[in-house]
Amino acid sequence: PESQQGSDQTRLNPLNIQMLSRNLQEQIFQSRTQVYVDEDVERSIRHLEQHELWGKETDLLPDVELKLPEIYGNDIDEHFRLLAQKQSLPYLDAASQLQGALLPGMPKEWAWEVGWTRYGEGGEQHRVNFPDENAIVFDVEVCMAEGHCPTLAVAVSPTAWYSWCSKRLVEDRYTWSSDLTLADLIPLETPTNSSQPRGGEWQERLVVGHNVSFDRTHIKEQYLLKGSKMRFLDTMSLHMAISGLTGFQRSLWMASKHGKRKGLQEVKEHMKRLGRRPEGPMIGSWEWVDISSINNLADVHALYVGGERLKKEPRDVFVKGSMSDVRTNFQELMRYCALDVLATHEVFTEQLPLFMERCPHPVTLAGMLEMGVCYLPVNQNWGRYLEDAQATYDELQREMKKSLMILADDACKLLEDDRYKDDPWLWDLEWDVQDFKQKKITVSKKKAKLEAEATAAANGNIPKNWDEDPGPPPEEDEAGPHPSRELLQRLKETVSSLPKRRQHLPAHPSWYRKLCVKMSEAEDWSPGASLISLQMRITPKLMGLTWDGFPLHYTDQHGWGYLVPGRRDNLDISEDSEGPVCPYRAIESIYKEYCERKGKEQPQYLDSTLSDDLMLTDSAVWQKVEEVSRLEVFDDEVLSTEGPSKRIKKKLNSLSKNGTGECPYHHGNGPCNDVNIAGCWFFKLPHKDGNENKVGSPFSKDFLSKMESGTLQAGREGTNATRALEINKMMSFWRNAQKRISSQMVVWLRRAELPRTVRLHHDYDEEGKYGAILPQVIPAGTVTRRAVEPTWLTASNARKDRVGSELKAMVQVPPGYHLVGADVDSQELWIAAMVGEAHFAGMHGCTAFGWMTLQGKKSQGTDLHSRTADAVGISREHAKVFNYGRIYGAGQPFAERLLLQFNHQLSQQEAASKARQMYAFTKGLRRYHLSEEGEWLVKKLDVKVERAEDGTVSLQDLRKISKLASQSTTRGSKRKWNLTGKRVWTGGTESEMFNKLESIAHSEEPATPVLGCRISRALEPSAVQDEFITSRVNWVVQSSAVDYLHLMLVAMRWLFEEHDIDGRFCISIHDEVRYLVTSEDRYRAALALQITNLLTRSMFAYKLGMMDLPQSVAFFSAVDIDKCLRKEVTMDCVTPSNPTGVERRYGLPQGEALDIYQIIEITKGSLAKGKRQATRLK
Amino acid sequence: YHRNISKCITRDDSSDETSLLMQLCAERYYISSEAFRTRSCTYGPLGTELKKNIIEQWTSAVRSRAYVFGINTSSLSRTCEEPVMIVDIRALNEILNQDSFTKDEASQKIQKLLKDSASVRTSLLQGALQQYAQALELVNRTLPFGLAEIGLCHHFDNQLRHSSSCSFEVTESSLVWFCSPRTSSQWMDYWAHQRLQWWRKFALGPSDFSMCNVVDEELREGTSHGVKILYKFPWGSETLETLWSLGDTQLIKTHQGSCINLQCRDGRKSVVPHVISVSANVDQGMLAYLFNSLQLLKKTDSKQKLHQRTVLKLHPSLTPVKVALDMGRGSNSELRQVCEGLLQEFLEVGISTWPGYLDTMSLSLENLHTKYDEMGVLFTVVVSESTLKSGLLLVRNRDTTIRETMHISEIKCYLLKYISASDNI
Amino acid sequence: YHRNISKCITRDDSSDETSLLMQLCAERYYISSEAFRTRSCTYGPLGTELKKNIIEQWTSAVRSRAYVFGINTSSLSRTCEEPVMIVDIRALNEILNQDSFTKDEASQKIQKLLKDSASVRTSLLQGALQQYAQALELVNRTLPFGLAEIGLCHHFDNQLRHSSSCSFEVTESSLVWFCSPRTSSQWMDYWAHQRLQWWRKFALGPSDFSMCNVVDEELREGTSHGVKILYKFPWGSETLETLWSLGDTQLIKTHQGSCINLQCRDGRKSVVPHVISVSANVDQGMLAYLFNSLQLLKKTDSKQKLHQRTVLKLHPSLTPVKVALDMGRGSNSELRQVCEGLLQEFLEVGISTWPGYLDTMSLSLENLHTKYDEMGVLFTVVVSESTLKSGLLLVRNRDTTIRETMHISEIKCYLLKYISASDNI
Repeated sequence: PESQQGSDQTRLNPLNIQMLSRNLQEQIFQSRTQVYVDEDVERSIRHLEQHELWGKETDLLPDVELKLPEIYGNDIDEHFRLLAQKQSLPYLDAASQLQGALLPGMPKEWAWEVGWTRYGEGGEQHRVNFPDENAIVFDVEVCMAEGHCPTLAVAVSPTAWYSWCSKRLVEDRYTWSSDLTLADLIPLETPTNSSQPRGGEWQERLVVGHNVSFDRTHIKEQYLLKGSKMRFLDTMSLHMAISGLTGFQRSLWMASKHGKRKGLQEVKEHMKRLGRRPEGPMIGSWEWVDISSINNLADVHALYVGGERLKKEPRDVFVKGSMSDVRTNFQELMRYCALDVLATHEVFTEQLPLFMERCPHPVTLAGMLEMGVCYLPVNQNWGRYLEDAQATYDELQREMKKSLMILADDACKLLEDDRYKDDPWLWDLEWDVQDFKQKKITVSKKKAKLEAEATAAANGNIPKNWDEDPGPPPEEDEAGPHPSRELLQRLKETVSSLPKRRQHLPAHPSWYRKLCVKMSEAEDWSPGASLISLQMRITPKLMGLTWDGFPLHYTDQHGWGYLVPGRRDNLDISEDSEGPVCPYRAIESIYKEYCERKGKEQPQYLDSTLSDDLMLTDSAVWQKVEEVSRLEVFDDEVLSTEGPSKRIKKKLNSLSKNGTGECPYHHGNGPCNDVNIAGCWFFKLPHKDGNENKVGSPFSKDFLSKMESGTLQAGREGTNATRALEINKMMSFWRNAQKRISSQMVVWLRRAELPRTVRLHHDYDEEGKYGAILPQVIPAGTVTRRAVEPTWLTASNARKDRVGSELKAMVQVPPGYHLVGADVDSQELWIAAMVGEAHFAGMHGCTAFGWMTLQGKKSQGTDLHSRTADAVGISREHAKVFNYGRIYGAGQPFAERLLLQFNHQLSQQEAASKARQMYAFTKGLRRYHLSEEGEWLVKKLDVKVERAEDGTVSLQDLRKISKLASQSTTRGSKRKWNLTGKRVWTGGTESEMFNKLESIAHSEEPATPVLGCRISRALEPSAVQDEFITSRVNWVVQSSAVDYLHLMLVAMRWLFEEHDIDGRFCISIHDEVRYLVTSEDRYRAALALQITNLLTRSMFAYKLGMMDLPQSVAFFSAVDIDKCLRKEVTMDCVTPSNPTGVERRYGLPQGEALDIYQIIEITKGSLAKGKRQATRLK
Repeated sequence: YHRNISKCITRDDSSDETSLLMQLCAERYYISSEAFRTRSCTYGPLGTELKKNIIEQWTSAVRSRAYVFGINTSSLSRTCEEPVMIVDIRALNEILNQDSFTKDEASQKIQKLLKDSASVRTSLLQGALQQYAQALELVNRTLPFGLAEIGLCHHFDNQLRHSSSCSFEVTESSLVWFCSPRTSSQWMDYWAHQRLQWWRKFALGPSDFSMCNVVDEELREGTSHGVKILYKFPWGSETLETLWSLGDTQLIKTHQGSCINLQCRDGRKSVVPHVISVSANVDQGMLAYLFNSLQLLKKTDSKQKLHQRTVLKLHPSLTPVKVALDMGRGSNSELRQVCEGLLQEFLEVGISTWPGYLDTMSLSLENLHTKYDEMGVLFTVVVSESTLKSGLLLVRNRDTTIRETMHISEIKCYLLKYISASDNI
Repeated sequence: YHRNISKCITRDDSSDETSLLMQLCAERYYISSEAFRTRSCTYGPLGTELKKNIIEQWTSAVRSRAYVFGINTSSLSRTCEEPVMIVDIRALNEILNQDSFTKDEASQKIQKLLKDSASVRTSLLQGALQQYAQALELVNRTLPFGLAEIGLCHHFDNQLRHSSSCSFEVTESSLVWFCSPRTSSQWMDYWAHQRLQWWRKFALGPSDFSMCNVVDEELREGTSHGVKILYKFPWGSETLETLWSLGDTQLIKTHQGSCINLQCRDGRKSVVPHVISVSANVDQGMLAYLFNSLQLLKKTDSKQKLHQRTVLKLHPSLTPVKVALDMGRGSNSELRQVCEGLLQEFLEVGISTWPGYLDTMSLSLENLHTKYDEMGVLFTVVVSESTLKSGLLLVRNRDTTIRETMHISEIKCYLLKYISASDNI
């Protein structure tokens, strides 16, 4: 920051937003400049004043002077078109070859031969190194039982069929190595034993497949560090872009297509909800079902091609069968695989023109091709990580189980003298024991007795004095059979009088028996109550958990709650009743003890910790929103007379009323007097989704804060419920992710397969391992065309209390390389704001929402999250969740629920009013344009309505009209008036944005504003009418974010090629991109990334009609240059399985995070190679 | 540790738990009461067995890696670095009594005598370092490998210097690990983790065992990193085991700097290995397990009186006595014969058994259980008159206190399975 | 024994066998060559394991009677009867360096220092006698019972007095048996018989172990009878184990004559028990077994040349390495994985295994077998390329030298069964 005045480069727009430095604006927008209309400016200022944002002081950023690479074409849009066309041209050529091709006939007989075989017209077989073709359709099959190694594959090009067999298929061996090498994989470009293409140059080639990212992970060349030029087109992704379904639609689709599948329940609920709506069609449109399908090849094929349905049954052999099953059915399975290839080709032929029509901008295709070649470098630390995480997990698991088993053992003691009857927790367990069963001894008792007497006589002849030292055994005794052994042997024979099947721990109480493994049954039998787990109903009782001093109790009808002693109205009844009787005296005494203790210490109030599922990535929030919104009444809820919160209130009231007595001294969620426990009232534990819900386990993570604050605690000595819970929390990540993570397919490269840069680097370690994981990214896996992948794209960042959460940091560069990448700052907020601004006054910062995004400062409390936090009185972190949720389309009920979850002391009413307040302040209030009918009624009935500038009326007025209208019409006619036309949001900071988003969503052909990609056919209004609005509104923003990513990928590829930067695309996790770059080129790559962001943002502005860009968003706030994948370059990723951090454990130093000014200083603002770059200061 | 215990016992605020355990150990044949007084490692039968079990578990844990070899080195060291020596007092007295010597002469003679004498070792490290050259041949210069040893060492209490009890014996378990300098920090982490896990594996309350890094000030010369495994005793945390990353300094020093003979192969390079020393005080560890497994349970009887049940819940693999064999009333000689038969059967398969039936001054069953619980006996098998008829025994489990009926032909297998399976938890 | 060996080695007529064995022991990691020089109990990995196995067998044999308890006593004794003491040389030097002291003063100070110091034990008997009182309570004054201990003792070589190596360490195994005076001579016979049988059980040539009565002159005070178990080494017979019938003298002396506290029940009478001490030198015993199991076989190869095959045919229960795991040629990394898997499997069930596959400088199969024969390795398992295809292994038996084909899934059980069954022979 040099001066606050700025230089001649500094420019401000009329709303005092700092724009791009003059030189940059001129280079990018050429001669175009932004035109400001006075009226718009005034309107904006008024709006900002209304939200107390006008006139706030703003800091100036230093200007950026940078010579950009030349912009091709007339404008930036044309520039990007040209780049993308150039990049995708060879692939598009290949694609159209495939599309137009008439495929040769499929061979009748497949070759049982290791490696590739090419089939001539007549089915003649030739061994080839690989299919040397520019375009193929390709499918790989893997025998799951044998790990990741590909088993067989089929490819077809316009000229020939090819098949491939694995060595492991053709040769039968006892064991195969579990470590895969390149030689085990399918070559597509290089001969055996070579990792170089013929002639030393990679060719641009195209592979088409359905879910082709899976096939890609089995292709040899894809694991090479310096990527080949092969690209992949995924027919599943194409399908998603053309006709994809949202998650909810998928289940509806399945239900409607396949009848009684699992989605049916949801359909019913959906219909019920729709049916409740006062107007509108009983069932929304179902047309979309016929123009779409779920993602699997068979259904996609049926949709685009039709005809006979694809048979998928042979696939089971690969999933469930062994290698020998595959061998037995070889010809059939080959044919199955080939038929899939054929089907994929047919689908592709249909899809390609549709896709080109619906996503016309060349950047989309180029971006998707790039997304298809993700690459994650790993080294020997990967194996170490897996071991560490699993070991730590096992250890914690053992610790927890052990402590629970000890509790179960200890509880058995209560069996003595029936002491369990006085235990406040365990009185209602099943304490019955079994008698030890023996067969009736049918052998004559006399005989046995005689025998016994005989022995007694034999031994009893010599009266022994047991106190006497008998001396050593005589020698003959030592040799011959010992009398005691004989006796023992005889006694052992009585085993015949026992039943064949032994009883299972007959003397133990029934509840304990159920926790033990039967000894004869299990191979890995272990003693004690080894089946116990935290989630069991018995566990809280064994621990003796109390809630504010009251013992926990479980009932089937209400779930977990607690018993409050002092009730007297049901004491008499219970005495006659059968079953266990509550030891209310004991409960009284433990509560008394608790009160005595509490007299000394005040419970501390702890701010509730942010619940897990809300701290995850943006996409996780969206998922949550999508879930919640299914349960919500749609945005017209305001029209119904009672909101959901009111309904809940009613329910609550009724709950407390149907009891006979109230507890005089304790207030909580109850009492539930339908639970009749002698001497006690039953109160339910509070639930995060509202108190009418049952609590299934007091160990769900929502109760962690209650444990920490001491509200919920263990009542028995020596048990540490908090520790059990902590352990449970620590294990959560690995428990869910272990299977996915440890089944990641890693291929290790041999020394010769690594580039010279790595081999000759002084950090290169002979003993080390270098390899890669190819994440199976579906480039457009959701209806918004976002990429989908289950492990890496959803991985959370390292957390101190999560075993294995250092996952991402295990992506580590080989010697001589760096990861260069950045997060797009507030990507979705900015896109949403831009859309709103373009609609409102066409200038940056003209809406309050936009202004806050651009200019808001945490320090002044003017950024979005702080404002929300202030307005509602919650923490900024919490506000963030609300804000994202809202922008993703979540309604008030979502906010209400969240509020309650954050603070359990809030009442339902308070939460509702806070939520209402928040929505009024942000999204604004609904106002209505009257329909013709409505206008007519107003005139006819002469209703006084207040109209806003734009002629809208409020809800109250609408109700008034509706009431008058119904009164005035003759009874019986029951005419329904359709009063409203367009609905709009008004008065909130985000109203303009939502109005624009909704108008796009409602338009005939919704398309993204920048690249003009159309929404899936299954969501177009013509197919769904007014359904799935939340998804559609959300689609506008998220799909634009995907456009953003595609633009970046295209620009980066251009800059890398143009300026000879040695690197490759690595991965993009939503708003984050990472490149793997040789260390030498890392700063130039960083600069390229900054320029990419500048151009991408400018493209957005340009396409939304603004010839300028605010300086604050022009560049990444920081570009990370690092040796592993992590959120911040300074994070040490300490977790329970990595207690010493990545720096000490894996020798990974902190990376650099550079802003644009630092990068310009290092690179002198030049992308050119070779020039001696300024040595890094410091 | 004796120091601490005595501190603890004599202190007014000595915790109940400590004195209770000490009393129990003495009464129940773990550690003789004298041992506390004289600070010697004198254990009773149960203590000896417990220690043996701990050592066995240590050995099998440490030896579970391919290249770990047991060694046995002399408890005397000929290098004169240690402060305590073994001296032939007859020779010493001869010098002192020789009137013809002047003081200086006597002094010189004594010095010479001392020079020829051996000193007692204070750790096992030196012995292992000396064995390095031989072991190198054994593994054909391949890294990593380890030398494991368990043996007596003498420790010194500098606070008590000049008192008669300045030195005391300790059984140490030591693993000296030789690895490539490249991987030494990884190995350090590995062993630290392994060792902590090992200690916790047999604990009733694993969280009382913890690990901490040695602060820089405490690092010895040439040591780059140190980790301690601690146990939280009632009087505070004490070190059970120490891991040092020693670099190559000590090794080179031991072998008088002849680096080339010390070199190992590491890939294509030759390196002098780094040394990691992992050494535990077994006596201290035994005490930690005793404290850790002491469980005091309150119970109220039917008359609402409060009783305390004391159980030594030692891990089934560690507990010295797995089974106690007792007789109910009845035909003495026959019952006794059954007991003897069972005892032999158990001993043959290595189930350590307490011959309670030999004690003719029979206790009530309740008192018997109290006694066995305090001894940490896992199962009590009672042979009674009905055993003679039907072959059925009553088997009481220490942990659940439940008495199960079992047939005499199945008891041995049950016990074996129970003990070996309890390792899996 | 060191003395004898060195005697033997330096003697001109030293038998071939002795030097051969000594060389073999040093080369094959039993006893380090240095140990012979310094006379310390320093064993290599195989020696350590062999000693451990001998001790285990001793323990299980001795403990097979009901009332035998293991104990652990201090290796230092506070009674000043032993001639070698542990002295803090810092304190000693302080006295000597104090110029102000006269010689007498210094002498007095030194005497005082010595009085406070502890001496090292020369046998385990004293410790057991001290534990008697406690043990009495344990068995509720019932006879007979025994206290067993294994531990380090210091022995003296009076011939070498005043030399630097007058004392050396020895591991002793000791059983002290308390029985009624009435039965003591029977018990003496019993134990003598038992012990000889035990030694012979593990021998290749049992007749080399013999027994003789101690002549009266050698009997110590209070000792009524003594028996020695001898082994015929190449240089002559040496004592491995000694049994003394000690009467009650030593016991009473140890407990300062308080007879009543010492009394036990014997029938209706109360008696002071008689003591039988059974104590063996484990190091000597180990050497005896090494000599005993060394087998020299002549064989002629195809070219009619005479070779000598040297095999250490240690008893399967005693031999330190039961299995060696090696790889044939082929895909290294995969074979290695198989070896590692097998190694873990073996170690888990306690089969001590030699990881031959780790040695990358592979020997020819013949040389490998020579090496393993000399190490006494019972089986050699070779994992080869064909294992990967069919799961079949080659298993070579040391004693028959026959190579058998076995499936990988059955090898573990086979080995376990073989080893445990060999106890019954």
